[in-house]
Amino acid sequence: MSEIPSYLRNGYITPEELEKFIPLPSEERLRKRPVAIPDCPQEIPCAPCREICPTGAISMPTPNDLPIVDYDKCIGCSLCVQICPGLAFFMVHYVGDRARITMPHELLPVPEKGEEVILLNRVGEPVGRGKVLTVVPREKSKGDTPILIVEVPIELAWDVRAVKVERRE
Amino acid sequence: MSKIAVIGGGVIGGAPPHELAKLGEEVILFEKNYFGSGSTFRCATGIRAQFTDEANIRLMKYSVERWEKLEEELGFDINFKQTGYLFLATSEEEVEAFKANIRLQNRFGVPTRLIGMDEAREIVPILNTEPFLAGAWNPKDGKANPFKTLFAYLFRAKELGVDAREHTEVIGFEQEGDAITAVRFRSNGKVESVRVDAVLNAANAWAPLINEMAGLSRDIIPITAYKHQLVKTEPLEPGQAEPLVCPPSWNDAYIIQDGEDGGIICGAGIEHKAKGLDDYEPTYDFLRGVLEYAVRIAPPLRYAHVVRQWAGFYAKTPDSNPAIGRLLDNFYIAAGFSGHGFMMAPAVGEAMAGLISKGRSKVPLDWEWYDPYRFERGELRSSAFQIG
Amino acid sequence: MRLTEHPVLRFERGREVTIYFKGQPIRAYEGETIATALHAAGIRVLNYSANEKRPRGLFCAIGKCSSCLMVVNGIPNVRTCITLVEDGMRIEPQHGKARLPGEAKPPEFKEAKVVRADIVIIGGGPAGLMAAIHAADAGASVVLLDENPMLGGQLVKQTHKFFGKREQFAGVRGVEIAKILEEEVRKRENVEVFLETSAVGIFQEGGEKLVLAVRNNRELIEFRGKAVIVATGAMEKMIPFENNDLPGIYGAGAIQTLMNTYGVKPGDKVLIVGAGNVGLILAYQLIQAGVEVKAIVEAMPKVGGYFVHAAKVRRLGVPILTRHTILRAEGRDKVERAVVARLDENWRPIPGTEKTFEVDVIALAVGLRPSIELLHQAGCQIKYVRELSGHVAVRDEWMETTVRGIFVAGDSAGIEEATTAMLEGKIAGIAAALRLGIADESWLKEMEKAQKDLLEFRSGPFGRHVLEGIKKALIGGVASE
Amino acid sequence: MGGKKIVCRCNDVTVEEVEALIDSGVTDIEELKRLLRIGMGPCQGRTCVPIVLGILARKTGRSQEEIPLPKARVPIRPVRVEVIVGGADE
Repeated sequence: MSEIPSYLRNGYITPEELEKFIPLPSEERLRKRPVAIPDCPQEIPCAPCREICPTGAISMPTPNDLPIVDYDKCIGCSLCVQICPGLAFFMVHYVGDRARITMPHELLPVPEKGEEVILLNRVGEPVGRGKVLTVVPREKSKGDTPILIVEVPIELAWDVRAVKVERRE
Repeated sequence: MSKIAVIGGGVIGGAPPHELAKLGEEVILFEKNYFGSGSTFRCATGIRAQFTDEANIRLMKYSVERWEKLEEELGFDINFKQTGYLFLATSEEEVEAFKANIRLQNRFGVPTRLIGMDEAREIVPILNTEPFLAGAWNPKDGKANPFKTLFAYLFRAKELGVDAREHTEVIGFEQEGDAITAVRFRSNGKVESVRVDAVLNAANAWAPLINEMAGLSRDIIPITAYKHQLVKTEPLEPGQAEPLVCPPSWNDAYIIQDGEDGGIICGAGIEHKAKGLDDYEPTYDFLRGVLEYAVRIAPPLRYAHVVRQWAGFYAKTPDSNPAIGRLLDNFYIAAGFSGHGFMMAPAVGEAMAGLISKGRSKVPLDWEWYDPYRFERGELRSSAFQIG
Repeated sequence: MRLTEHPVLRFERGREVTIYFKGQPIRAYEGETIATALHAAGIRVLNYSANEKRPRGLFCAIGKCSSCLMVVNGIPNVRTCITLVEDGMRIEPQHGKARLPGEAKPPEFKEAKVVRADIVIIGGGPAGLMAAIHAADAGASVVLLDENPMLGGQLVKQTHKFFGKREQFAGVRGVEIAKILEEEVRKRENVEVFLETSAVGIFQEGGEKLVLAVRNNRELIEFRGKAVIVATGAMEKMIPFENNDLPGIYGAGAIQTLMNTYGVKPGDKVLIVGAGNVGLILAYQLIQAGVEVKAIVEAMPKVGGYFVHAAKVRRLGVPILTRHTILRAEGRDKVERAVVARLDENWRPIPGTEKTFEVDVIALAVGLRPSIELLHQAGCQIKYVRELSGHVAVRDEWMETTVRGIFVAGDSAGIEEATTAMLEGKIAGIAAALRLGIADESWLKEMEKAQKDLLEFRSGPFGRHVLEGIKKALIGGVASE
Repeated sequence: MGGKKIVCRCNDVTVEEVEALIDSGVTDIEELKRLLRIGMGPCQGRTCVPIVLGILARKTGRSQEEIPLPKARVPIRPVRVEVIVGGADE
């Protein structure tokens, strides 16, 4: 049973484990401009990210191969985040002591630009608060999925993968 | 003690081993498929003494008496219920015919009587009284669960040491002169043989194949498999159509509520000659045809749901009476029951055991009437009434 | 309990009507089923079982399990999960086996309506729709029947986007794919669609295949064609555990139907059994509908579905307890609690590891199996193939079964994905038209392309497992172990 | 209500009843079906038959491939009698 990778035992993947499958960008690259990172360690038959990428940055010889992003070619357009059926693409961008995380958000309510939201880590624990910088609503998304850019403390850049929107009625 | 092979694991083959074991015989029972897979598990569950000739009336009167005690004797719930048979007349001529049958049945102690439609409606609350003039009603007729009956016999037989084998096909005999000395059989692809002192062919529709193995002509007892079908509804509350209800002039159509789950079983004489001994394919004409009759017998049935349709064989002889008796020195037959095997099994099982073990039986079975060689002699009996 | 807003779906309800449950008025909407309306009103116990009089509620929601039988307007044994509401309907719970009404007029015998076409396609899900489109384009006249009031099969309940390649609708939500395919089918004049029409049997009559069907639970129709494509999808598996028949325990598909088709919340707090794709997707859909998912338990030591589906619900706070099973449901007339426990290496619950979840819904997502009843009844050779999740019809590369003229496609040929169902449907549709001599040879290429696409889709670890199964299911294929 | 593990909802058959009958020597699926009436209720075996096949395989050490599936019968879903007769829409 020991050959079962821990991401399949747990249902989430740590950045350290992810890096065994998919090389992660350098800090320098992360500071340059937003960069797409697939949390996609498993060979499944799926190719829309490669097909939609305008710069051909994603290599994937067959749909069952893992998406490997050429971080130099990636222009940070977020189309892969919008289209990914597994909601497994994110973008990370370091800006000063903050990080901007681009993530899909298919729940209600959709936060508004400028709204403060609760930041959730990979297992749904609240780890802090952050600000929504950008909202691409469903109708503008190329993949029918609303996406958010959320500003988070830089040390949480690799933890935060969802947000919870609070609304008082 | 002799060793007796019984071929055919339906109820006609399933009853004799128990009876033979009681007489101290050693028995080996062969079924090529699973027990009951031929005709027994496909039958409509009915048991009646309302026949139209002396031989069948007397045999069935005795059989019903055995049925009454069978549950206790076998120590197994077989769900035998005396819920009666109700035949319905649609014309004055039929009423007269019913009266004649009733007189004959009464003469041998079968308590059938003619009833009016009001009483009929009390017995069958969903009955359509309009098309019918009168009913022939025998409250002593009934029904039982075919699966449980066969298993009750087999469980008891096994306790008495019977070697009952399913998925075991008889493929031939070894003979000295006419006498069968051994049975060859195949199981899991392996061929074996067993020495025996006597053989009973209880294979019903398949009986001609067994006769042939014994060196007889297949046609010595001309048995033809007719596909008889049934349609059954979902389970319903008991008490709505407990007796077998049949207007014979409507193509022998009938309904009967299953004594176990309460589903209503619908049958009719819409028959097709089977294309082969594996042709159990239900047909579309039957599905619609039988229900057309059923809703006229019991209109509220229109609101019940059909859950299945299936087919089994009436292994019919030219006169629709079975062939029961000795064919060769130590080769016996009880087959060709033409749809009546289940109800006759307790009597026939006991009679065959007596015949094979002792050469006689106290069962009032008219050996002459059921003589297997009658077809060869061109002597046909009056056709037995074929329902349920 | 009715949903008014949803991040993906829009609910359009019909005219408001009133139905009566035990004499009490209940609000309902035309176009929804009786069981849905009762559920929205908080009614969970629909009947008391045939023998033991155990309370039973909605379970499968697709008219298959018999758990929702009720007395409607005096008529017993009505499957309320597939019977639509009508204004003024009187509904009573059924207590055990039913009594028929005492009086009735015998119905008149009528000839059935006859509909003829080259190809009869049974099932309007992804496989059936693609089969219809391609058989029609290849020149065949087609009838397509489906038991639901809408086309699309399970696609209409799927809020998630599909995998595969974009030409195979990857990145498009199931519910949208259904619309696209339906539009394609409706465009074609040589496809006639019959909804709310259940095929109940296939008979061979001379050279013709007779598909006997019932429309609207009222009308008998004889569909007569030269070929039949069976694309009847799948049905959910059940597992035995204590009180597994308690109202509030549903098949995952039933919850999807309630929630995504009719916009009714199944409950407030849910435990999901099974972390395959269905369980994972269901968890996400429940969260989308504003329902709390307490946990997902999975007997295997790992997530069985796609990792990305698991990650989606994990980051929203849903625990996935692998190597756990459900021991029992508790509650008087409906689920109030679920007790789970950890399993040891031999799949036995470890004493002392029990955990209790306060939930009002237990969702069973323990796997699907192919719906093969029609194929089996029609005489097609059936074989158990573990990799395809159950019994399937033996067939050739063209998806033709051992009964000439009967084809199979989609989940009814083996549990896989909507994407592969669509490709198989395309193959079966073209193959049937080719076999009947209707399609010209150019279609052979089109079919071969679909076969190639299938092979590519199946080249990963998930697909390789399926391919092993298909080898066993092929006519003359490898023997099972 | 007791903690029953229901195999067949139509006839309230439990896991224990199936196992007991198998233990008594009945190991043919067709016989189990008839003696327990599994697969014979209004759901026509959709729910129970796969479970029983699983129990049978486990208890007898046979693989599921070796156990024949009981035949599916017309109609494969319950149909009201009046519909078959043709007069349901009166």
